[in-house]
Amino acid sequence: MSLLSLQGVESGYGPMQILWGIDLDVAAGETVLLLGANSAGKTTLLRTIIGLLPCWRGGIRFDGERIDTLAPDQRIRRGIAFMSELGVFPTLSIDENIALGGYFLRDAEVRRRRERLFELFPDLAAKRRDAAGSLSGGQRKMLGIAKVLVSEPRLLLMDEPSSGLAPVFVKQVIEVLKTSIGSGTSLLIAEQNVAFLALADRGYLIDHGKVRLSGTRTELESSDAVREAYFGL
Amino acid sequence: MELLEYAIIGGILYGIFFSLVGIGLNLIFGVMRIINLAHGQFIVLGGYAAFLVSQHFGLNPLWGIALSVVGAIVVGWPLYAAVVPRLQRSGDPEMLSFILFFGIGQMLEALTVLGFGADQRSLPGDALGSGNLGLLGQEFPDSWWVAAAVSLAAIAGLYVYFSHTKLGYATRAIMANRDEALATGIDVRRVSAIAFVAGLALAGIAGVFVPYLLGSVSPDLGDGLTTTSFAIVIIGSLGNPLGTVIGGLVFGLGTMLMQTYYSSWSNVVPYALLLVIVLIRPSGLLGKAVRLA
Amino acid sequence: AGAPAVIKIGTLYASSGAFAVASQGQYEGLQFWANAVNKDGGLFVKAYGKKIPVKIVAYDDQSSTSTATSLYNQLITQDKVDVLVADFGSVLTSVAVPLAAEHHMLLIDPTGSGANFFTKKTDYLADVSIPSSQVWPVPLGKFLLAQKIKRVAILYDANDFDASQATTLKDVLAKGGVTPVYYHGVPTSESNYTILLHTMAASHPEAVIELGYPPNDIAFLRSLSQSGLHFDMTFTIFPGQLLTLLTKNVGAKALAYTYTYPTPPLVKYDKVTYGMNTAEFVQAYNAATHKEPNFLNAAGYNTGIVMQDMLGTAPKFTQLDFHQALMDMSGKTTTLLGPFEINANGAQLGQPFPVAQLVPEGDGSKVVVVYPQDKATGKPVYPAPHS
Amino acid sequence: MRDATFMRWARPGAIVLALLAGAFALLPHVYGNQSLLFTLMTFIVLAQGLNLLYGFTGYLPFGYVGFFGCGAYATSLLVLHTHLPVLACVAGGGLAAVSMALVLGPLLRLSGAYFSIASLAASQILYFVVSNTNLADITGGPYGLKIEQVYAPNASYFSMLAVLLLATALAAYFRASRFGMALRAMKQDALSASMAGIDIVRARLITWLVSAAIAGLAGGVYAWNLSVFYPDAVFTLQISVFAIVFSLFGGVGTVVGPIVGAAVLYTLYSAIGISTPQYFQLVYGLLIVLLVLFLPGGILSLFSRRGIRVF
Amino acid sequence: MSSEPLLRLEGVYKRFGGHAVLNDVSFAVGPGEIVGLVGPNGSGKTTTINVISGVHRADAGAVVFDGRPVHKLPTFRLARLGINRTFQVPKVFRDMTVRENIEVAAHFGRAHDADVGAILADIDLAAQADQLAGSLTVNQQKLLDLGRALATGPKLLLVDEIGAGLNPAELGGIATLLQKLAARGIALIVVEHLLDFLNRITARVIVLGAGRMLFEGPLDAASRDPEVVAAFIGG
Ligand SMILES: Nc1ncnc2c1ncn2[C@@H]1O[C@H](COP(=O)(O)OP(=O)(O)OP(=O)(O)O)[C@@H](O)[C@H]1O
Ligand SMILES: Nc1ncnc2c1ncn2[C@@H]1O[C@H](COP(=O)(O)OP(=O)(O)OP(=O)(O)O)[C@@H](O)[C@H]1O
Ligand SMILES: CC(C)C[C@H](N)C(=O)O
Ligand SMILES: [Mg+2]
Ligand SMILES: [Mg+2]
Repeated sequence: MSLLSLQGVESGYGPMQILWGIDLDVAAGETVLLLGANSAGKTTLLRTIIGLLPCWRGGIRFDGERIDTLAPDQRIRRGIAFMSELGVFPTLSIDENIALGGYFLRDAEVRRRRERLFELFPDLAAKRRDAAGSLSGGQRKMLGIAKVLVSEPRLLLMDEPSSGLAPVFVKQVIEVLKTSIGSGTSLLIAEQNVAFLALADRGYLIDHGKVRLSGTRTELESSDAVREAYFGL
Repeated sequence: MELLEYAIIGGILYGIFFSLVGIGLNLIFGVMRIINLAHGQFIVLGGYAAFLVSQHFGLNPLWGIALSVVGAIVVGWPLYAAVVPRLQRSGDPEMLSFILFFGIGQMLEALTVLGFGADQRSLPGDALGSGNLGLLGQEFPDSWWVAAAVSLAAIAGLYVYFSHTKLGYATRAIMANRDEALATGIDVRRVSAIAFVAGLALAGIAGVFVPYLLGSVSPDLGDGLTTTSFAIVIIGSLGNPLGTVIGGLVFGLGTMLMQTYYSSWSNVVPYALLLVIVLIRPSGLLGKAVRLA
Repeated sequence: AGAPAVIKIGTLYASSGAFAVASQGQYEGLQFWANAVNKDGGLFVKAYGKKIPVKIVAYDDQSSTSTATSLYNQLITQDKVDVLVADFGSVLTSVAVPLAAEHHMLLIDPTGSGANFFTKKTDYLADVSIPSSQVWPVPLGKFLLAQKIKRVAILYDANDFDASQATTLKDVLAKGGVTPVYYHGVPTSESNYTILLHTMAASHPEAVIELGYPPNDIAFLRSLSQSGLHFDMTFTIFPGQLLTLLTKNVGAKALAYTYTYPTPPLVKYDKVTYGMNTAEFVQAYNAATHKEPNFLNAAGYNTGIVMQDMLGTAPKFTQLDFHQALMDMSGKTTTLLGPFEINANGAQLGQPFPVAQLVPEGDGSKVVVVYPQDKATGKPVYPAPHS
Repeated sequence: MRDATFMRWARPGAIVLALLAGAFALLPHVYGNQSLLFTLMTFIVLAQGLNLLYGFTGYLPFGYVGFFGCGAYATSLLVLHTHLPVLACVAGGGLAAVSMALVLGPLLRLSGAYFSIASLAASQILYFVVSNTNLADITGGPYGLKIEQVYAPNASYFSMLAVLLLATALAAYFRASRFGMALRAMKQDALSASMAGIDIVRARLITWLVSAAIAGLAGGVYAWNLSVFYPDAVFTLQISVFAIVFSLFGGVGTVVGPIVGAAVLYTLYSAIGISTPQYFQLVYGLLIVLLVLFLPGGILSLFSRRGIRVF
Repeated sequence: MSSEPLLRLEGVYKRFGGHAVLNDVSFAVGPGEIVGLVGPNGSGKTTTINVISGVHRADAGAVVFDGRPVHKLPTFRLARLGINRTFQVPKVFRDMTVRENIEVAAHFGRAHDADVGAILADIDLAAQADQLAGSLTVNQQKLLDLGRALATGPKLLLVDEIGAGLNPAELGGIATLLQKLAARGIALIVVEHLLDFLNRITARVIVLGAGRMLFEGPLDAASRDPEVVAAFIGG
């Protein structure tokens, strides 16, 4: 059974519709990639799943339960986490940012996991008491990743986790994600970096707010549509 | 020399009290970006709460604190629900709140006049202790010490809340980035409502001591208190409770020293200090510069 | 011309702000008078040779001078009132003075006594219910000199009224060779006297005179009673006018042995030439409103009485005739506030206030007039005992 | 290109000016309380002057009244101590406000609430200095000033109308010109605007001075009209608050917004104040609350919501 | 290469708080040249751009542009002189349309010959010209930043991670565009983590590590340099 399942989801901003009937599934333990050109609607889709944007029509189920009318915090309580493209809390320290990622956990547990994450991101550890607002673009990204990982969610939604990261850190992030996958977390990632393809079980190609194509990694890699839209070949 | 010591100790006590006066404003602005122009009127209501418990129920005016807290919940929660979500859905909540709370302030002032009359009300002078407590040989009315102690306790409470509780982190997270707070799973509405009510409750608690520190309470004190609160909060930096304490101390000491030596200029001091401080440190004494690019 | 159906009396009051209590008192006194007159079929207007009812047109200026300006304008230009009565006190009266002159209206000024209103001859201003501050503090100054008090501390609020009180007092003292050891003005909004009291104490005064409005006096007296300081003599203005308000707010204990200007009804005038005497007024007011009248009620009523006399004698219904009528009454009239005496500048030179001490009695305090000699009902307790 | 945008706004600008001039020239014949009309104009001017700064740059000066008071005092002192004609004294009032704004220029380094409160502090300082007893010989201190010798309700009425037209014309210029576009860009992102080649310090300073000048002129004419006033009558924060509330209520960043906002709210204010004085504040406060809740974008949002672009 | 470089950094230092972010950075760029600026996150790339474009002032050292020191000039003067940039976190005028965003810069950047239509076409936002900038995606906003910069007629363009978050197809488009700009004689400093992308547009890179210059030279040599590999590329 799928952990996350979307049927005919439509959504947008104000009067402007962006998503036009998206069907999508993520099974437990699975890693799914969202591909698609600039402004195809990937971010919009993730924001709708977590509840930052209202779902106009269609349904979203998590673990069998309808969640599309729940407030974001209710969805997150059920085990979903979302990493946004740019967001951190600039006036809070790095420590506090990560602590908030584990908002629903016990403090001791948060502290334990935080120390583990600091081993992965020594840059963050060195600046742990500084305000997140002073970080460089890539450092913020790392913080964003650490912040969602700390909650060890059942389903992790990530919006472009690697953009702006130096190659050395992209490799590290992939390693970390592999570990999470190993411990049973499902992933839905909007990502453009080819390196992430290796991580995925399946993928969806989004185009103008619709699913243009879906399939396993190998199917996608050999699809002409993907080769054209994605690699420009 | 004796006058100097007296002014310094008095300034500290007075300043600590004024930290409490300002802190509710800071909380509400920080969390909701709402300019509570009715802050002073809420403080005045606290003063009347103390008046009510002491004149009508014969209790110690300190029970006004409890009444203020209850009042803040009873009034603040529905007010929050009626007003804040609507504001936040609008284009520019910060500015809209300015007009809205101006209106609320007008109403509160009118209601206090209708309810309690326009005249000054004061409280039994000895209800908070009739003596004079001394420090370094300088004596101040007991009520000043009680006010300072309660203020310190309230501010310490707020500090602990901010820096050591989940809810406090969440509150600051909302201050920092509302969207990201939503995305992190914080129940923004609940946390904001709590902050709103807490802000009003703190204003009310400060109000309980107004009849002692300012001689009496009357409906028209509101605007002046709002202005002073703004100055104090800005001196110390928005969103920072410790800053507000420093702001209060700057205000209290400045006023008292000036009153001792150049009494006719004493009201200029807090504002002159504010100007100097923000020109040197554009986001207040404890403010941090933000990265632009 | 045909007689109007009603005489329109235009005035303002403050329902909120610094002057609310006093202003409302004055307004209620005026209303009390109007009700009484109307019950009697109106007031006699000489110009029309008959009784005409009065109607008060009143707006709320909220103690703000700018609001007051446009409301006085409203009264003059829109409501076209027949008689213009100022709101309480110098501050709210001041903006009406030039307006009235400009529109050639006689401004009946009940309680605005600031000395600088009365610096030149005018037909459009008359202070009717309170002595001008040029003469008012004279008894206090003489009392201090008579007591041989050399070290006087004067703290006044910087407004027309209190400042001219302070100036006059200082001048009287100077003539007796006394220079104040402390003489400072503070903003009228001052509410914190703790430090000021200590600074004054540092000048070792034998008498401390605080000249303010009610909120100032309350804050001052409370601070004094909480400060642990004690002065041999303390003087404030408003216990003598609003004794109930002050007692309620500062407590009888804090008022014990302090001095003030006692005003009617605390002092009484028996023989009057017009209207009720002080005791009758107290009784009638009590009967009508079930409240003890204070000075401002009396002043409001007195304003009505003076207008009644004025309209009853003015031969023509014009502002200049009204003014002339008042001038004619001057020196020949005594009301519940005492002898009515007005000069060409509009200043009230009669209705003097003595100096009294509040001596504890039971739960409250007794007013003992201590100066001038011919009015005295007792001797001052000086220095004031520690309570 | 410049001409195209300019012409697009020249017509509505002229219409608004003509309507204002016509309305306020005729109103005294219809409604006799000229002082109320005068005050109404004063508040429209202040709302518009504040709009010039806040509506176009996002700097909200709580202490806007400081310039008003500065203009009032400078004008009166010139009347008292020089033999200049009144209008020259009023111009002097405007100039004084501009000089004050120049001195306070460094405040523009601040942003958001810090700027708002710092400007408030500056206006309070001005107020306390002007009303200080020790300066009574120069400023009249707390006892205010009297310039009855030049009292002229009609002349001052029409002078205020002139200031009103000036303020409105300036707003129309801001709305229509490239300069206005630069201001809008700065308001949204100052750093990007300076990367676009805009001298943000200069543009902001100009706007600040212009806005101060309007308040200063208004203060001068106001003092002239009152001819007797206390420091608190021209420095009360109520004036700032009214200017802000009125212009926000109408809709900032537009030309007609502040005019409509001030006209509606001030008329309500005086109507309620005169007819139901007892509950005046309550009714007024309630009205404002309801209007904000149900018309959050200001009155003009009624139009812009329907896609009509408001001038 | 021309004899006189367009831009020269001479021993630039910058600290924030106690932290030295740029430590003796010196390099030069000639007209029409594309230089890659790479380095691990937090190594000071954006700060370098901030210093050149006048957002921050260097604590020590000099920035020389067109033969004159410019490190004390305010940003808008630099923009008018011909230095412009994009932002890593895009900063558009959100409540103005895409077209207006560019028009403002065209007018105030003193490049009166700027062709707004051509710029819109270059950055591929012609279809969105009348949309509010705030409704663009982050990546589109970065392009709009570039358009705003182009409208001022720059001689030197600092591009901060414009490719992050783009897929290979889109990166190809950007690469072509940047090369086109260089061909017009605009000098470019391109901050980018994607080495393949850089490889397509330039041979010369500068590698920063913790605020110091680790390497300057051809990209393929950089990717063999052990220090660079350890700090930036990873094993
Ligand atoms: N806040 C907003 N208001 C209005 N429209 C928006 C908003 N945010 C995004 N859009 C529009 O929604 C569409 C889809 O945007 P979305 O951010 O989902 O794209 P994306 O697939 O994530 O693109 P990218 O790869 O650039 O991140 C775009 O056309 C964009 O202009
Ligand atoms: N305004 C500032 N205040 C405090 N620290 C800052 C500031 N700007 C930059 N820093 C610090 O300087 C260092 C370099 O930042 P910079 O943004 O230049 O890095 P970068 O090389 O651009 O990194 P990235 O690839 O992640 O964008 C970082 O450690 C950052 O935290
Ligand atoms: C009742 C009085 C004390 C008022 C005072 N005469 C004044 O001018 O304000
Ligand atoms: Mg996206
Ligand atoms: Mg960077």
